[in-house]
Amino acid sequence: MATEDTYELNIGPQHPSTHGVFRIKVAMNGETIEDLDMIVGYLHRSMEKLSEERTFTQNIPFTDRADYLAAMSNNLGYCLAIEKIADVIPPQRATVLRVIFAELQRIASHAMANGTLVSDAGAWQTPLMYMFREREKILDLFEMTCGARLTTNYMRIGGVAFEPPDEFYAQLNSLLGELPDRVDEYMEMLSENEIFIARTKNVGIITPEDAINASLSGPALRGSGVPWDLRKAEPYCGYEDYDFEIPVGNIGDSYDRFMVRLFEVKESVKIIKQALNILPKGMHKTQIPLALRPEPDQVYFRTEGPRGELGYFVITDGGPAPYRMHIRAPSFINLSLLKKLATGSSLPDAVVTLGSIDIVVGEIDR
Amino acid sequence: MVSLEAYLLVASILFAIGLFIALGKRNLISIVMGIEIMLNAINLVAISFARYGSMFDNQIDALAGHVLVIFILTVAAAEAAIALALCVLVYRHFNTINVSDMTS
Amino acid sequence: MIKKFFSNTLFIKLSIGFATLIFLFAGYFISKLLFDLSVFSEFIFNFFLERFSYNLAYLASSIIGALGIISFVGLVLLIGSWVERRVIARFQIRVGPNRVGPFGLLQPLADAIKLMQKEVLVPDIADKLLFLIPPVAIFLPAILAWGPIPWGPNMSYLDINVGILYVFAVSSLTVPIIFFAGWSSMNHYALLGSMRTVAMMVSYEIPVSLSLLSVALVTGTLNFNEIVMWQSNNSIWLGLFIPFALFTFFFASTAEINRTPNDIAEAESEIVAGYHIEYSGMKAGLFMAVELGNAVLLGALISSLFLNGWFLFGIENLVPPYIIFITKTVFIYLLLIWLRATFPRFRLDQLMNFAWKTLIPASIIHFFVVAIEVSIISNFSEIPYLIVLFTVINISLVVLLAYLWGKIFHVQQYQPEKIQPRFAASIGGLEAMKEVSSID
Amino acid sequence: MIEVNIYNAAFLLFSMITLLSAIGVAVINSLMRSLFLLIISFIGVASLFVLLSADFIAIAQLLIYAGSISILLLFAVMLTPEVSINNQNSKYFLFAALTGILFTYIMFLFISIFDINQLTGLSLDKLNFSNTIDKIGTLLLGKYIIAFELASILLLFALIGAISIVRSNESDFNIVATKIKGKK
Repeated sequence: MATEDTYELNIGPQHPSTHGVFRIKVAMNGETIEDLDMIVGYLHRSMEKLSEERTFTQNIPFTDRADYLAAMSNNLGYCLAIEKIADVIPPQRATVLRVIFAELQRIASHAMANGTLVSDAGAWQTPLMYMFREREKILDLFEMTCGARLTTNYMRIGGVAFEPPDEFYAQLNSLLGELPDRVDEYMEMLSENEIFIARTKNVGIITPEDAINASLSGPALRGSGVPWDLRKAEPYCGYEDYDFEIPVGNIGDSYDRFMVRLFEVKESVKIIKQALNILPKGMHKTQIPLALRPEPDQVYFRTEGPRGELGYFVITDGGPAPYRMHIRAPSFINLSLLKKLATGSSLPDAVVTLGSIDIVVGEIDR
Repeated sequence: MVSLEAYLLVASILFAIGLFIALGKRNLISIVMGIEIMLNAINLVAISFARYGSMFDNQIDALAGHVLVIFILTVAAAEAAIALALCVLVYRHFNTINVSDMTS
Repeated sequence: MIKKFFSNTLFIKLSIGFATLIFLFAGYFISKLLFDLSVFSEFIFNFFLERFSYNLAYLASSIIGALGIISFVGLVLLIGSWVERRVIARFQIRVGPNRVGPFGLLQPLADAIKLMQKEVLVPDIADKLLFLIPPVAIFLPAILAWGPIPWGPNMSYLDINVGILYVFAVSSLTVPIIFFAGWSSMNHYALLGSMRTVAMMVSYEIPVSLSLLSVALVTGTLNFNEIVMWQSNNSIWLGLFIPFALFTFFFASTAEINRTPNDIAEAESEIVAGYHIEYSGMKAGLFMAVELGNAVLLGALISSLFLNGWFLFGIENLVPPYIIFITKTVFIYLLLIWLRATFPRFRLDQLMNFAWKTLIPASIIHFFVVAIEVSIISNFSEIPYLIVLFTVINISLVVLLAYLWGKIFHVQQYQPEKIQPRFAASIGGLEAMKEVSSID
Repeated sequence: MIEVNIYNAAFLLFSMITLLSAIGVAVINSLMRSLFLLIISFIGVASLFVLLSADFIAIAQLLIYAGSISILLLFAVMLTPEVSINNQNSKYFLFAALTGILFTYIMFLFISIFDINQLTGLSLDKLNFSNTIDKIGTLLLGKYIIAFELASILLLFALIGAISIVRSNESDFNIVATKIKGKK
């Protein structure tokens, strides 16, 4: 890879801005990246193979560990896939609760993504800490409900595991009241900051054609100006009943991806408010057989996770465990464009681009 | 008070070392370094004569040696820039800056 | 009963009041006693001169003065890192170090002990000699540059006529040291960091020198004491008279000492730690200590060159002047911490462009403007308040130019409403996706 | 016999630093290490200038030699990688050493026959000036103004020349090279 004019540099597996154990082998000419190889697999835990040995319910904790920053969304995607293949219909209350938790998780995940992006651009962790403030409150809500902050394991096939306690709603309402102000605060702090604009504007531009050809999804796709959101395109969990907008970027640079995430937080707040209004009374879970044995079939179910299209492809053979399960990890697919984006750019720009694509290594390696 | 002799001694030894480096090294950059050391020795001589000279009537003339050193510094900076640019150019062409390799 | 009294809030208030009174009285007497520290060094000098030779007296007084400066710098390094971490923690809605000692004050000490216990790793392919020298050698310029700083009247260690040039020359010695640190590590990150440092420092030395040149031009001297005296004689702060020089010096110096927003030499998110990536234990700690010391040194330089040193509207007659000087220094240091806690980092090419295409031409033009003003002032010295007039003109010019610069170059280009995301509904919903052509 | 005082001790120390590090530059085989020693030698010479009460020149030496020319050398070394790291002697080094020793010997002879009594430096003490900067400035912009202007032009040309030499592409170089060969 390295030629006579270049030298080799290993970004990672231990590097502050690869967000985990992810390695990029770069051929550099001075400060310019000439060529790069992405090497994944340092966090591989072979979830997809392991899940063939466990029952459908036992597989839910694995999905927590795939995208460990968006455990709720991953739970949701998996449970919806299994419910579709096993013809389980969750009660209405469970569906609305799922929407609330998935959107809360989206806010938490976007806060983390934007905070680390600003840290990658060189801010000394102050915006990260600010964004952690909201994330902490959301994680508190998770802990109150299901006892865990990060690996929630909350969704079940046919509903959710627990009913949220009474004080949950009060705290959630106060959080929803202050979140739009917080988002405005970040916009004030960063979106008009000269240095931040200089670092992210026109850096790592993804054209809409490239984005679609590389099968990008999530904020990385919408930052390029392509209005594609599975919550609108293929609604699940009754998303068609909620009134919300899809923010899309202008030219597809890192700044646009950052701003799309900030705007999506506001939209998620709107969704949660509506969901709280229509939250019906009733059961939070249906009774399903202890060992669920769906008919031999295959299903691909996709949901809109915080990082994009999160798909679960499950094949069953009539047994209590999936015959084969595959996770379409949005980070992994979004990452595939990094080589094109970073080649020819400088090292700091590549770092910002990587941060704006927002990868989670647990999901890439599974 | 050290006498002028001591300074001249130090300067001449320094000059000799610079001469040895400039003549006896293979590397072009080393040769430039040797020349810089020689210029340093000359500066030392000029300044020590300016300090110990007794033929001056007024203050201005006593500092003529300092002015000489300033000009030497200027020339040294210019010379270093040009010489090192030439080194880089020679390296690009011959892929070496070894003097004895270039003659063959 | 007694126990109840001691837990009474009234008792606590009373004792706090007494303590404050005692503290004020003690502070008054101590400040009277320690008003001019140069008395002590003179006493030592005379003591040795009477009993021993001149040489010994000279040596003793110079060593004592150097020890004074070194102990101050050591104190700064000990408290400074605590201050920095604590203040940045406040910015980041955290508490900061609060476990070791009262308010966590002993945290730097604990850190130092921890760093000393750590193993010093030397890479196998490193140039061992050059690898081991820089962490120690980098202290030399950092300490030496404190020499001509005027702490108060009669209180500068090196009262030399080339003070500004001396500080400038000595601080330029850090460049090769940092380069050798990076090169000898035989690590690509370290090499990148050291080459970045060298390129940055060489570029930003020019604006620094030009701003210092305009200071020398206005005051007509290179001596720190005389610069401070000039400001108090003309009752104007140089930072107000030539605000652009202050800005240039401040910005370029942050680039020279690797502080945010210009800390690209050790950008931790890009090249991890830059030139000191391979250093471990106390050797890395030394590099960080020098960085902190340099930040405080920058504060001292700015407060003596631009903020009138130890003078503060007559307060210098009441409290010891060096206290005022240190207060100003700490103020600048806090400003640096504020910058560090707030801003992201520039990119290397952006900084280089700014230095060569904006800062250096602007500094040269500014230098000419200052030269014209100074010649006018010296030729019409009978007119009063000419300096004040030019101060007003200079400040308004700088503000106007900054406003115009922002107006022309950036705000137009990046108007917030133009670069904000749109909503999908406004561009036709999901149907708009079909307009994206040429899908293979 | 030389008197023991601060001045003499400082002279001994600084001249030892200068000479030993210069010898190190000549002896050590690693170019980077010899560059490091060269910087120390420059600093030693600057310290000797301080002893000779030339404060401005000492600072200028520090700025230009230790701060700038060393950086230029560093850049040159970094732009000519790998092959340039060694600092070995050429086959002429015996000849060079002989030349150096001969030169030193001749200088010894000169110094020994020099009538040193005229040059005591005491008369300069009588001139009694504390500040060399303004005097040097007066000289540079008065008596030596033409030389000063010429020096500035020389610097400018050197700057432009260095840039144009390094930036020139291979074909330009070939022209220059053929001209040089033709002269041979």
